[in-house]
Amino acid sequence: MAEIGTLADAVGELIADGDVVALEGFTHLIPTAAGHEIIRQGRRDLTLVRMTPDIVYDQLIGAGCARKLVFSWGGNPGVGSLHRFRDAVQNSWPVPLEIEEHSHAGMANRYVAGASGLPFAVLRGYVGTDLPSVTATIKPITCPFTGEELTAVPALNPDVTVIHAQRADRDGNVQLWGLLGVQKEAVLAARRSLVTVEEVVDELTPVPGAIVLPSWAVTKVAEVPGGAHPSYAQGYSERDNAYYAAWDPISRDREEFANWLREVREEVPA
Amino acid sequence: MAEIGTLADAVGELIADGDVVALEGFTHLIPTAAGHEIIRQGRRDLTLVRMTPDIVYDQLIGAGCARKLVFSWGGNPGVGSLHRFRDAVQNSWPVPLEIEEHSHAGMANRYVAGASGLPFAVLRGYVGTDLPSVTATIKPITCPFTGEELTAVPALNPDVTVIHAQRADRDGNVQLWGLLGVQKEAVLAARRSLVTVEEVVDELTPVPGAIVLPSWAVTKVAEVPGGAHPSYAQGYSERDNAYYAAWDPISRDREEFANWLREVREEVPA
Amino acid sequence: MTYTSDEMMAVAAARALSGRQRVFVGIGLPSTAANLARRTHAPDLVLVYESGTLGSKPDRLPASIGDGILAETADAVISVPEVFNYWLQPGRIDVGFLGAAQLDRFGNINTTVIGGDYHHPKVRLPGAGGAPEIAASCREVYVVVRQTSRSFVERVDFVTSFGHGTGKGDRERLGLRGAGPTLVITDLGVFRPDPDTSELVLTDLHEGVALDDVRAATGWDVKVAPELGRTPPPTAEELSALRALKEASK
Amino acid sequence: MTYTSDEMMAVAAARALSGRQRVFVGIGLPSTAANLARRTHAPDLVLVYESGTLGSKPDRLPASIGDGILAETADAVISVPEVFNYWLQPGRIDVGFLGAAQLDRFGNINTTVIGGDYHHPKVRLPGAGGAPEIAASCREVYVVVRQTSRSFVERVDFVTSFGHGTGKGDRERLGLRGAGPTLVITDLGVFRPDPDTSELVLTDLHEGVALDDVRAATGWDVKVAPELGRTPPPTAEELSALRALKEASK
Repeated sequence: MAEIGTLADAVGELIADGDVVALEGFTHLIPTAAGHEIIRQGRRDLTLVRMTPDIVYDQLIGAGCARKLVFSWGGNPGVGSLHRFRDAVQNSWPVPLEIEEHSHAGMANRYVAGASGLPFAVLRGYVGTDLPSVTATIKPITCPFTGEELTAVPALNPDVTVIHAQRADRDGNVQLWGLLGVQKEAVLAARRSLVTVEEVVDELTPVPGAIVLPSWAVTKVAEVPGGAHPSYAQGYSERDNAYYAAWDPISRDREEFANWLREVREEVPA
Repeated sequence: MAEIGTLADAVGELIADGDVVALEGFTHLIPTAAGHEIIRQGRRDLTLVRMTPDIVYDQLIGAGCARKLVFSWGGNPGVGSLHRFRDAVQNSWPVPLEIEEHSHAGMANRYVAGASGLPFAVLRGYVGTDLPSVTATIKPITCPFTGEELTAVPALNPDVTVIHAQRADRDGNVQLWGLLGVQKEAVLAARRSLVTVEEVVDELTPVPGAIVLPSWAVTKVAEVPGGAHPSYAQGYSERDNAYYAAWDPISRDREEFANWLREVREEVPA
Repeated sequence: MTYTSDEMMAVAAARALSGRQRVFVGIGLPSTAANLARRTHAPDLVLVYESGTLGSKPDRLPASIGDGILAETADAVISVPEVFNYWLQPGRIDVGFLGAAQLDRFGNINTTVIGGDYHHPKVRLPGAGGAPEIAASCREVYVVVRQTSRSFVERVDFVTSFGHGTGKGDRERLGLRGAGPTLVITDLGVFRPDPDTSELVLTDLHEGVALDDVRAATGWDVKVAPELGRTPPPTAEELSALRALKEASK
Repeated sequence: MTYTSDEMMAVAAARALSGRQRVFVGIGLPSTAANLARRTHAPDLVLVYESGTLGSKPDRLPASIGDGILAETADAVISVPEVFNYWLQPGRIDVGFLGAAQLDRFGNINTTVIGGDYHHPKVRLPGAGGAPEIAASCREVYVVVRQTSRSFVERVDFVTSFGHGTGKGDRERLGLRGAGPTLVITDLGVFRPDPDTSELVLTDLHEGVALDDVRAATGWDVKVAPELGRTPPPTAEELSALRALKEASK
């Protein structure tokens, strides 16, 4: 049964220094508020996992929370580069950032394997690319029936996965809809999970395209309206495209970023 | 783009003697009418594939359409055995029936591999059982990262998959809801596909829990109201439990079955 | 109230479930017992069916694992591949609740063939279904089976679902994660694996059943626990709930 | 009507799509072109986005691959694992429509690092995203890229997505099923792989562009097709559709 509580308590109880943490969300339903709470609580040495690290990961990296990033596409979607990410990779600022780089297909299948209790996944992937030469977690595997060679990637099993969803009921059952990304797999692959939701309701009325994560598959739920801003929650909010654009100049400059960081640290947690 | 036409034309054009054919449906949405049309058209030497062969497969087997059955559970759900299936296995009547036997987890993953364009799937399955000693399509595979031994099963790629769904629109997009079974995977794994539907509508309005198979992923659609009888189509019909019970005495007796078969052969096709 | 031995079995099986256990429910006797438990002392049980429903709350007995009521009352409806890969395989289920055509001294289950050889069986049974992986992956397995000397045998003709193999340690050697069959409930009594040998031992006799009845209906020289328990008969509440469930499903 | 070279590129790219092609659409230039095609001469195009939408029909340019309008107007919304495993990997997509930070003479794509080595790059780019498997699995790949001598290079610094490797036959040797990049559209012209060598050859110049402009913006000694075509300038209809799409997305 998922416990319903505050974001600050949930992050404090679930996420420790050195953990492997996935904040998932494929442009939609990105758990930004939870990321900011991780920054406020000063977590360090995290291995951050995400298919599409964008602004919130740029912020976590710039704040020095991460020692490693496992990912397949890091950028500010529709705008350009992640400058804190670049600064960490190119200049080790504020701390060095190790990277483990995959493709989307590889990352998605790593979560699928993790959710399935398997140690690895098989795909047609990476063939001919330079990725296997820089990423140790890509290996060949031979089909025992046809002899064909394919690619194997190891399961991802984060210590904690954090996602944002539209709703939960008072028992902690979680409902989300619209673009679903890899959130279900990321939650099921994780040892512990936190779901921030737009609202806690009495009953999860059916919604076309919605999936439900039963309460017993989730560790904690926190009600954080707008917790996906600047991304959006379909049916609740619109994507704040201006914020994505505004992030570019902030992240380009260490001092601007420091100012932003100070403000976030002073915010009262949700 | 799926072509919309009659059941008789679709079966005639898509299914040939000797084909590997899957009629899928997990108790819900079983494409029985299509099975009867296969009987009427006198197909022979089919390899029939299905996780849960039940009455319609008993009928196809009794009619002599099949030379092989690939399956994981064959029975009359809630009633008992499939007597035509038993008669074929135990007495080669009316023709010998080869069997390739798996578990549900294995069959489901074989379809998943087929739908994914992979030659095999990996699972934790069959360990300690006698199934690998009688089924050649179960092999060990070693994780290239952990060294752990798991089980591999080859992809299923039927020549034709037939399913029943609630609705299609006039472009041939198919919508189904309720228990989804393995139908999406079975269609995507197949070279050709036929979907019988309760009705063809102008627009597929959203339904909670529904999935849509785009027209370009389906070969043919035929409107066959009640085509899942005696199983059911959620939102359209109820399961005819009496028919399942009534099948038992018919199937126990070769002569009773022959009478049934004569009637089906004389039916006007949908 | 009078009751049948099948009713006693269903009630005893229902009593084995409790709290918020996640139960992977086979159709037939297991489904009857699990639904009875949910309607009596264990309303928070989470029923998972292989047809792809999580948290089904049917108010009558489903006619099959694909009964529409399972989907209509579920917390979530998922595909069949998903139920096996995301929910069963990783060990998220507490109890796998299975039936059996044949069960042996070490809790191995046969639902495939009886007599003859595999290719020329005396009786061809339905086959494995979800059972092999349910028996492998759930934390524990409970088996509900009507007991006769033909169904309760020294060694199954075919191992469809692995129990304790040939005895203690076999599961660990094979890398199976769940504990395997920890409880077998029949129409005569209750069996549990011996902690040292994993052989099924009679631990409880149902009310009104004699030890000799069990011996006669067991195909091996059955061992009896030093402190043999007695299953209390069904209560009036249990019986009426069971009968109401069955009545509603007609 | 006057137009920019970017508009010419978008229009030329849009014209490459037709009928009911299934197009796996990268964000940015490819998405602009695919949506323009759907709004002009190819209304039946099936747009697939890696965020998990099949058959999106947006009436403005999506701001990102996760723009809500892609889900709201789709025939089906599916999970990200599903889009890669069930729809891309088996070869169901006709055209993979990709951008590139760096593209080489044999159509290999780099979106990972430029300069230095991988661990100490001069410029760290976003990385692979879906591109490696899009480039591998689609029947054909079209690349849309602004052409400069820095982006159009003899050999990419890092092969993020495999094109034709070092030349003819490399894809077959690796067992790749799709044909790889068959068309490259830039702001200056159109390139196609030579049927014998798979080297990218200039086959069309956009209206108003000189051959020397292309030579100056190509990092290798570019070959020119014997019959060099001329891309007709954007029509008024194309331009107004393109501008309306962009306007609506503001």
